[in-house]
Amino acid sequence: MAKAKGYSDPKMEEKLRDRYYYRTDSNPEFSKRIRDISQTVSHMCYQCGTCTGSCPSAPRSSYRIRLFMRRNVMGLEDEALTDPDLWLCTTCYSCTDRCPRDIAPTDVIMAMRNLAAERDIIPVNFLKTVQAIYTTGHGVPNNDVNRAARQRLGLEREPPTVHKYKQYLPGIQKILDHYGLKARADKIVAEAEKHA
Amino acid sequence: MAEEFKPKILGIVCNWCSYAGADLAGSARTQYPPDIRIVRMMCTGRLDPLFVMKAFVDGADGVLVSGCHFGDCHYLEGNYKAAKRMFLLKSLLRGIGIEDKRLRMTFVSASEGAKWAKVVEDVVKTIDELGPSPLREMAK
Amino acid sequence: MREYAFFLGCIAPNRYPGCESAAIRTSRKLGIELLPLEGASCCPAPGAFGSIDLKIWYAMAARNLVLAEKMKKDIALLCNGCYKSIWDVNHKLKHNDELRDGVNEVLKEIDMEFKGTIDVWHLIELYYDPKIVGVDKVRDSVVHPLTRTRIGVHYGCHLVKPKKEHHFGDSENPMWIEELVGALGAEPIQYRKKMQCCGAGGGVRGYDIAHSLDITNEKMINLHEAKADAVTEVCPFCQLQFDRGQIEIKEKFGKYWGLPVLHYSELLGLAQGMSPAELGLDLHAVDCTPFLKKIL
Amino acid sequence: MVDTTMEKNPRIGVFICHCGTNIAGSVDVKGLVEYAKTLPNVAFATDYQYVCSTPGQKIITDAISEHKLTGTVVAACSPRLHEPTFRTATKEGGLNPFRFEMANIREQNSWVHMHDREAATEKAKDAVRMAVAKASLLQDLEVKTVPVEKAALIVGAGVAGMQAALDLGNAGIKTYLVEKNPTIGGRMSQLDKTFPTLDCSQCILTPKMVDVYRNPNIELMTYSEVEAVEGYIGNFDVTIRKKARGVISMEEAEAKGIKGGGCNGCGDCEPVCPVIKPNPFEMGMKPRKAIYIYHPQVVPLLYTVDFDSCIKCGLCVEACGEKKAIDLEMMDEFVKLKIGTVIIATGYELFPVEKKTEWGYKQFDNVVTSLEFERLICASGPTGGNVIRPSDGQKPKKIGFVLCAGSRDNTGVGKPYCSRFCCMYSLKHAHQIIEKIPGATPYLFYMDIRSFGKMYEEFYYRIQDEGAKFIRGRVSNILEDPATKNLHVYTEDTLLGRPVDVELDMVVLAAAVQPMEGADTVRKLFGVSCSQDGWMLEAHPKLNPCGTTTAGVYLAGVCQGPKDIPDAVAQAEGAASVASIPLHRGFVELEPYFAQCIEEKCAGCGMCVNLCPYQALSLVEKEGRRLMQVTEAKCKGCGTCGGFCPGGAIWMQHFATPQIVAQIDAFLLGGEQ
Repeated sequence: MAKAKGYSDPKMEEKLRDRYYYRTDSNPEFSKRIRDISQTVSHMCYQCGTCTGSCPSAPRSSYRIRLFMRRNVMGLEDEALTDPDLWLCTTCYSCTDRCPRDIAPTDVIMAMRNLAAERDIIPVNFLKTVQAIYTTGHGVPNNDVNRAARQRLGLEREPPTVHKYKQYLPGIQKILDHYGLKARADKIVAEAEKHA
Repeated sequence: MAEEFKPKILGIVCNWCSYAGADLAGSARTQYPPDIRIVRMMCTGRLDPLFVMKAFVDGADGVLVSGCHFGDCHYLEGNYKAAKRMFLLKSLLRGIGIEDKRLRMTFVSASEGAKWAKVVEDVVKTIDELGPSPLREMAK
Repeated sequence: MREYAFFLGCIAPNRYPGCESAAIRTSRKLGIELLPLEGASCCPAPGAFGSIDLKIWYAMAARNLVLAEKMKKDIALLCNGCYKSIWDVNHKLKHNDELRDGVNEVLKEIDMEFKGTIDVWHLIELYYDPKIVGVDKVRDSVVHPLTRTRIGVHYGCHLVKPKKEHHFGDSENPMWIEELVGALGAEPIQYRKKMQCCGAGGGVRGYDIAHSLDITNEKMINLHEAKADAVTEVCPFCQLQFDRGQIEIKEKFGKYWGLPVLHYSELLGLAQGMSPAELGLDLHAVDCTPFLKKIL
Repeated sequence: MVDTTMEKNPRIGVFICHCGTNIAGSVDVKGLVEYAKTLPNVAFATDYQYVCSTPGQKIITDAISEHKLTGTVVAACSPRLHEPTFRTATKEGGLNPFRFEMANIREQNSWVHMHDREAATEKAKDAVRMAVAKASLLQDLEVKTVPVEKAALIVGAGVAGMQAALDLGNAGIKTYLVEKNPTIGGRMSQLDKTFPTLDCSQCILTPKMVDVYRNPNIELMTYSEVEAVEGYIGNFDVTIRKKARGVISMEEAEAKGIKGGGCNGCGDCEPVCPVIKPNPFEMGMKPRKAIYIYHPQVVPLLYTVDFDSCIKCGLCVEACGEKKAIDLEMMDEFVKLKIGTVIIATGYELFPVEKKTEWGYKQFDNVVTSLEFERLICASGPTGGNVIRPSDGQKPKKIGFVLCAGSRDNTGVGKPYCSRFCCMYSLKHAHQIIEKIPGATPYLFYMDIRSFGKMYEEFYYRIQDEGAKFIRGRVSNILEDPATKNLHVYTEDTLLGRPVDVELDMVVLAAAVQPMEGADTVRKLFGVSCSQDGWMLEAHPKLNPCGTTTAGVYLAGVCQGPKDIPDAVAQAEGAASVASIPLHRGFVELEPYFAQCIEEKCAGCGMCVNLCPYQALSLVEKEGRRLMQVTEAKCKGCGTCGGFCPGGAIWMQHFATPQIVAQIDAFLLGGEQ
């Protein structure tokens, strides 16, 4: 994975990239951290492919959950965390239900996403949900059309959640701030929008 | 129109190796041409030259003798004895105007089912190429 | 009357308010009083928050749980996504001291503490449970049977899967929601890949909408093949994906299925005699009229 | 006096088997029955679904009396399968069992011409016609019974041979256990731990070795080899070569009148010996002297002089002193044994994996075989159980295990078969290095993990859990870094779909196994066949896995094919059980296919006498002329004499010339013309 070869054409550089698996690529700690976060025996995968066979995303993309399980076992951290396919898991848990080794591959994917997020690799849509919750307490907040509809149905315009009881919002924000999530989200989203 | 040539081939095989090998070809469902009929003996050492000559006189187009590999004979050395007789028989056949390729000896062990099928295929091919035995033609 | 703290989540109150009102009114007829859980937030979305940092997910969900603990009421909810967050986090925190201590450390900053004193239920399981409601009682509440309708059931993933952690039994071909649909007088039908995901979860809807809709489209093909008049689910997020998704499928792939999508509370509301207007069915993206014509 | 008379008016019954659809699927059975009815001498013909079934056999027995049959023909499977069954049925019907002939229309017909019904039916008709022709000429024959010598011989004293010997010895049978090495124990004694239980191999084996040594019915013959075999089941005459050991035991010394003498294993001789050789027990990784024992637990505890390297300096004799145990002039001795049944348990050795040059064994210091690794990790081994790199004595941290090293290889260099236990011992090796070297990582390069035995898959799970790395890909080659002597292992991680270059400290090749050197000689001495892959051939892979085609000779352990210890021991117990049957019965029945002399035709030329491989024929003086005479007990019925006799004076019972000629004539002359 390493070893840039110095071609000026990035397509050529990618095509002729050294694909050997070197010790330098792999991080044995990666697998351990995955195990800690996912709370599943992620290292026990024997690569049967049941997961990929169960996966609703696999037949319509290059996403192979088995491959991520393999990268986990071999400690191929960079490869796993920078692969855009990582975000195609719908977390349907079909693989988890059928895994013969009793591993929860879905939770392994979630753990990998957590580790990717540590490196600020997070798709923007995830962060926009964070921002919405920070400002309103809801990932999908109320709007005027809906307020009108609610009224029509005999409900209060604002649901009896943090929407109505706004005194709870600071508490929510405090939790998110505890992790510095809002600041990170703002930063990453701003950067992405700058590039777009 | 000439009738299609269906060769008549006699196989003389020993009980311990080639017959068992032929059985194994069956168990493995290895398909081969159906033009051979088998006479089983305990050992190819039993091969009396008379049997081969009788077969050709009766109109056989070919004779296959098949036994154990050298050194693996169930009776130590019967197959050597049979092999020796093959030289005699082949020269006799040539003497009376029969191509000596019509007589063949092979060594097929009990574990060589696939080889047995190959041997039969090969023998049938040889006889097919040679056509009917001259003796059979004469008898007509 | 059994009383529960009603956890609304986001999509039901803010996109399909008919679900919310239907749930409250139909449950009442079945002996369940749903009380407002004041100050509840987003569960938070398991795909989005779980992916970013599970610790934040635990803490945010725990805050909602503590609100109910303070009410001394079990939580009832009507969304599989909420179920995943609220049920799972409640379960995990109850059984993992280390996790709980970590969460409580954060909650302390807002003067809260997770104690683990309540349970979390999906409304549909309360309906099915003979000790609470039961299929017979549901059937008895029907005044307007939904006869002559063929309804496909979409269980959704986070309710039954992973089966080992949850308590709904087999996740390959469960039939219990079909029983509840049958109790309404409708014909529950079987279709290919019934248990396949709606396509929205895990943040995929936001990350790659075409990919997500392609999964939805497969569901639509299969439901169409089985000649479904409508599909019912127990998750407003699945409902959003199926309902608005069909409009998006039309825009992106050019195929319009027009299959009505109804939350089970809405179906139950219809069967108990609520009008389509009372259920806000006009708020659905896909026109429910063809289905309603069949039953009215 | 030989009886050559044959039935004048034969009445043959023909029974054609459907064998479900096995035969009927490819042969027109009904048509075949109708055809059989038209054949000369056929008095009755019928068909049945399964003739070998009880009702099927009853059809035969009933038909014999009802139709006054003189012979029976069953057209069904191979006679090698059901000939005994139908002979019994024929006998129960009141006929001599040898008046039965079988036509093979399954293995050699319906199964090999599955899609040519017409040709298969034609072939079946010919086969039935030939069988009827022979059956018409069959005679009554009497089975011969011969007594059995109540003694067993076991060749090879590895764990299989030892187990078989113990079973037979404990059953009260005199058992000779012959071992070519100076000690018993075999391969298992070289192993450190056994999978999946991780029992110490020596610890569980040594008590067995002692039991063998102490068993009063077992006569241990170490440092000995089978030299010659004559005779047949129940009556083998076996010659054993007792190789000159150069050392006498205490018993032998006492017999010689040397009081308190003989080797007591004190080892005083060893340090004084000036000759140093590699110890084969330690795979050459530890030295031994010209006078040596393999290891401290040898049974019997007797030193051995390696006369190939001994310089006869006499220092050891001096050191031995009054015990007078060492005799540097000793010669090989030959012992003749009378044996009833034989078990062969010659075991295996590793395939010379250096032939697969791409893996660099014997080129690179740090590439070792699995057996070398066993010794390296064994506490009693050359390093005292410290795994070290051969190149520099350092502890390896990353060790590669190359599975299928020479197995599943169709190049002709390696072996086409699966060696069956390499997966499991490699898993065990992986476990051992994790356990013994803190921080070490084993890398297993595999194609499939075949963990088929009881608790094996669980063991695989455990090793994976312990942190072994599994890379699914066959190692393409291994290169050495000349500076560090580290090894670069190349393969494809087929699961990632990318090439792999892993730098390792040491590589262990799980080499394929092959039959033990010299096993072929033993095999041929006893007339046992071998399978395509060189392992000894069992009589039937499923139903007679311990027997061979030579009556009275049985197989145990890896000599028959790769097996792990439980399978080898199980087969040894099976072999001991079948080998004991004739010994307990006390007699065996011989098929009466003997040669007989037709005296009026015999010219007394004596050419047949030398042809017989069993010395069963001799010339005798009778009524003033020389005649050949057959010793029936020695004749095995091969017919080599009968095939040669220029005067046609030899009558091969059941394969007599008129019977065979009738078959040939029936085939070629009795057809549709």
